[in-house]
Amino acid sequence: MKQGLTRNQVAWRIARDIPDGAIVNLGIGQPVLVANFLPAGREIVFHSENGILGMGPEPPEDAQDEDLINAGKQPITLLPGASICHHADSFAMIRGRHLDLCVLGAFQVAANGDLANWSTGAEGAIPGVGGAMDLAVGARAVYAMTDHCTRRGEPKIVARATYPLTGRGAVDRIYTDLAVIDVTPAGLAVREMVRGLDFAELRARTGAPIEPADRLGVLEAPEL
Amino acid sequence: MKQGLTRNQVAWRIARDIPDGAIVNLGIGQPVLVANFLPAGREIVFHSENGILGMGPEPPEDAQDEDLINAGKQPITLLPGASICHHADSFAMIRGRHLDLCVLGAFQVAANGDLANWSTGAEGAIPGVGGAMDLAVGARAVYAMTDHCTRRGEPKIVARATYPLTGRGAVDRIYTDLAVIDVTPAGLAVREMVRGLDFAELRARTGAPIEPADRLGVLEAPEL
Amino acid sequence: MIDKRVASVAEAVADITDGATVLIGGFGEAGSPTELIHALIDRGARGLTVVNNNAGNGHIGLAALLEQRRVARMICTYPRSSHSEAFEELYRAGEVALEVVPQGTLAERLRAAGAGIGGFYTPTAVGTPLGEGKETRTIDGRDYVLEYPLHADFALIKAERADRWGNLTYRLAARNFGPLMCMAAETTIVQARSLAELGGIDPEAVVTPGIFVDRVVAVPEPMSEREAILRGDRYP
Amino acid sequence: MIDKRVASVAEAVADITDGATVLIGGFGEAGSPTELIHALIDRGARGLTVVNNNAGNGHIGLAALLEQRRVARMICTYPRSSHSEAFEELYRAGEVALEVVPQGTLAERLRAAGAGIGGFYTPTAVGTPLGEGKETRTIDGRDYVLEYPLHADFALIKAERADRWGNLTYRLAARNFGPLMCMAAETTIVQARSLAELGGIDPEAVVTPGIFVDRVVAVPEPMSEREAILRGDRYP
Repeated sequence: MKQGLTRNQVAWRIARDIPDGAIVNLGIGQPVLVANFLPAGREIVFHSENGILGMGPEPPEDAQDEDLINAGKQPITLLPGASICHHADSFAMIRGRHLDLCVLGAFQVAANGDLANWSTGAEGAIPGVGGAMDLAVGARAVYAMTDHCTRRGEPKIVARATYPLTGRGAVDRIYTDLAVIDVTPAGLAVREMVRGLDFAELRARTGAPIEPADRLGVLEAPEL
Repeated sequence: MKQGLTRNQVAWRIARDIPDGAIVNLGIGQPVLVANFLPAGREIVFHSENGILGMGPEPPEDAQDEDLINAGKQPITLLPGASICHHADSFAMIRGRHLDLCVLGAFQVAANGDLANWSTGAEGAIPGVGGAMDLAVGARAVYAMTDHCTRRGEPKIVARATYPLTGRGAVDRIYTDLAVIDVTPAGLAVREMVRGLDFAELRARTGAPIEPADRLGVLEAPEL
Repeated sequence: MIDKRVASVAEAVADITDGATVLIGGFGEAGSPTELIHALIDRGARGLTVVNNNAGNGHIGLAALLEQRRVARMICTYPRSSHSEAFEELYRAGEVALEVVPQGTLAERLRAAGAGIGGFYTPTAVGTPLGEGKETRTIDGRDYVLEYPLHADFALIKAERADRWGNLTYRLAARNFGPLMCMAAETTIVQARSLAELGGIDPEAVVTPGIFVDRVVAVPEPMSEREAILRGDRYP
Repeated sequence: MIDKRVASVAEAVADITDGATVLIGGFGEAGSPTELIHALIDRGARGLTVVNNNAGNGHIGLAALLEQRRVARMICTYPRSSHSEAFEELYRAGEVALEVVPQGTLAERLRAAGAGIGGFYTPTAVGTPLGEGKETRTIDGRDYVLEYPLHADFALIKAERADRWGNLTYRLAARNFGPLMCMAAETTIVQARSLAELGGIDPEAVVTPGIFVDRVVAVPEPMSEREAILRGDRYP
């Protein structure tokens, strides 16, 4: 039995939590899926580290422009209201706490919000950080989007991160295929959990102490 | 007998030393006169602290524009090739050592190049510094343009500045109505002196030790 | 929907309260948000800390705000000018405090506030009274003083065009401190000569991206400071 | 007369010597000064320190410079990409050193170099391996690391339009690091798709003022990195 949400469904769930008018950066990888599921009627402004505010969707191949790409190096469009700036101004937006929200992938999220998403620290791997550390420290809210466990079943939500950190105490909320979890000063508080899982099972799959939030909802999403 | 140069003549003398292609900031007050005497055939770019590069002369009254003024709040024009930037970029040009030259007025210049030009330190005076401290520390070369002595006959070139400093060791060369003097690690070296003055007289009017440079020229200028 | 347009200058400044720190754009007569300042006078907030390059001219705008005794403290680079008698009188009477900051340092402190920089080392003012008491450091043989970001509650800015996302352009030398102050304030309030449709400003021509702007109000024919001073205008 | 135009890319890079630090603009396929890099390969300088957001793609431009063993050290934010095998091979073979810098810190270090800032405190990388060994400081309750300016000998930049004073515009997201690198290098060399008459660029539209530019060379039809990679192009 497939118990958890698909990545598209997690993206859909995150999209529901982005308020109208928010300025948002979607990290490279899974987080970019969030843009596909924005609820109708909300005007969301997407920021891309390479100097773009007001990024629109990928254009058809015959309308692509090499000078118009996002931080993931993918072709994009500009929406009416978009603006272009240089990298120092773009990261001023990030570091200066002007972004409402950033959604980042994660290797590990620790109980205190520590985020590891740039390096496994593996011997011989080629390091590369891009803008992740700036986003982790700068966005007003950081949502981590991640599978609850690795393919080998190891928890990605951990008591202490063992991978090299991207940012200390960076994450405000974690969205996984199994649950939505707030990082609070008192610890990890589960706001939503998928149907068919009991809290003990969720605990077993989580590498850090978790408690249900005051109101524990159901994490669900339409077929996507 | 009028012995020294007029302010216009000093401005003319300074203008002769500005090479073709130089990017120059002229401080508020006497230094702005320099722009009136540029030798023909030299293309000089004038910078103004309030975000203007490529400043042109004052326009006729009926062509003045309140949004086009210089750091002295006077109406200006833009030359072909001019650009507009904000204050942080404008002072990046200054502080980052991109200006070739700045000409500043002076209350005092000390033998070590210390410049005092923003405050007499008088009780009750209202302080105001503008961009003078940035220019003093940032321009690749700083020329001081000043009367050799105050109206009361006190030397403005001094062993140690007694007025509050604008910048330490800022001045590279001093142009007065009587002499052109280089500030060197070995002390003040007089490059040019007006006719009709002997070196002992110049010494008497100067509050710091001076020596003639290897070649002591005549400071002279046409009637202006 | 994102719509930062507000209907009036009064509405635009309605939440500026006593004791606020307010950045006011402009350099000389270029870029002064005079109508927003007058709305602030009408609003009545007192005990303000005001940041501007200068300290007002004549008896309108910032000078009028000062004359109405609303400003407890001025942070500026050069308070004196040919028409700065309003500030000068108050200063001599001890009714307004003054902090003088070198112009490039003021610009950089505003940018640092907007860019999330905790502090920076500048060579400006080293060895001068304005560098006194500041932490100093020698880096690669050059001396620097440590300066801190200058955050503010509000910014009042004059722009040329604006759209409903808050994207701005400025006219000529009226740009000056505008882009920096927009970044540095918690709430940035802009008067623009004209409002553009969304998409009506070329993305490459936007000088201040809307992310730095909170409210936009149209003031199609802003007062000329020069003419107001010549006429001897007073506000209110 | 000021005339920063040079006749060829070869002439533009003729004084780049062994061991130089070279900033190379561009982010992904947008803004790479590929023709200038190829001229640098022809020029023959070795032992270079190169700063770029990435570390080259395919076998042209920066990737080709790497493959020709001209680069001793890369400073970048993200060396890996779908076509970064040139760098990866050299790195694994120990033939090129790598310094990884967070992207915002790289941008800010370049700006600091251009703006005469001696150092700055950034919250980015605090508590991470990239913050290790750096001086830290708590300011107003937030932790920061001290970062220093990143000066360079040369910058190679791709612009859209340029005039003989060196004023530049950029096209869309090809702007990226260009304006910062122009400020940070001792000598800034620009390839522009077109040259404008002096006065042909609106003063308000200039993105990089000519003061930050030393040489301009026209490259009217710059190579498309994407197409070159699809074709499997190699340089030389």
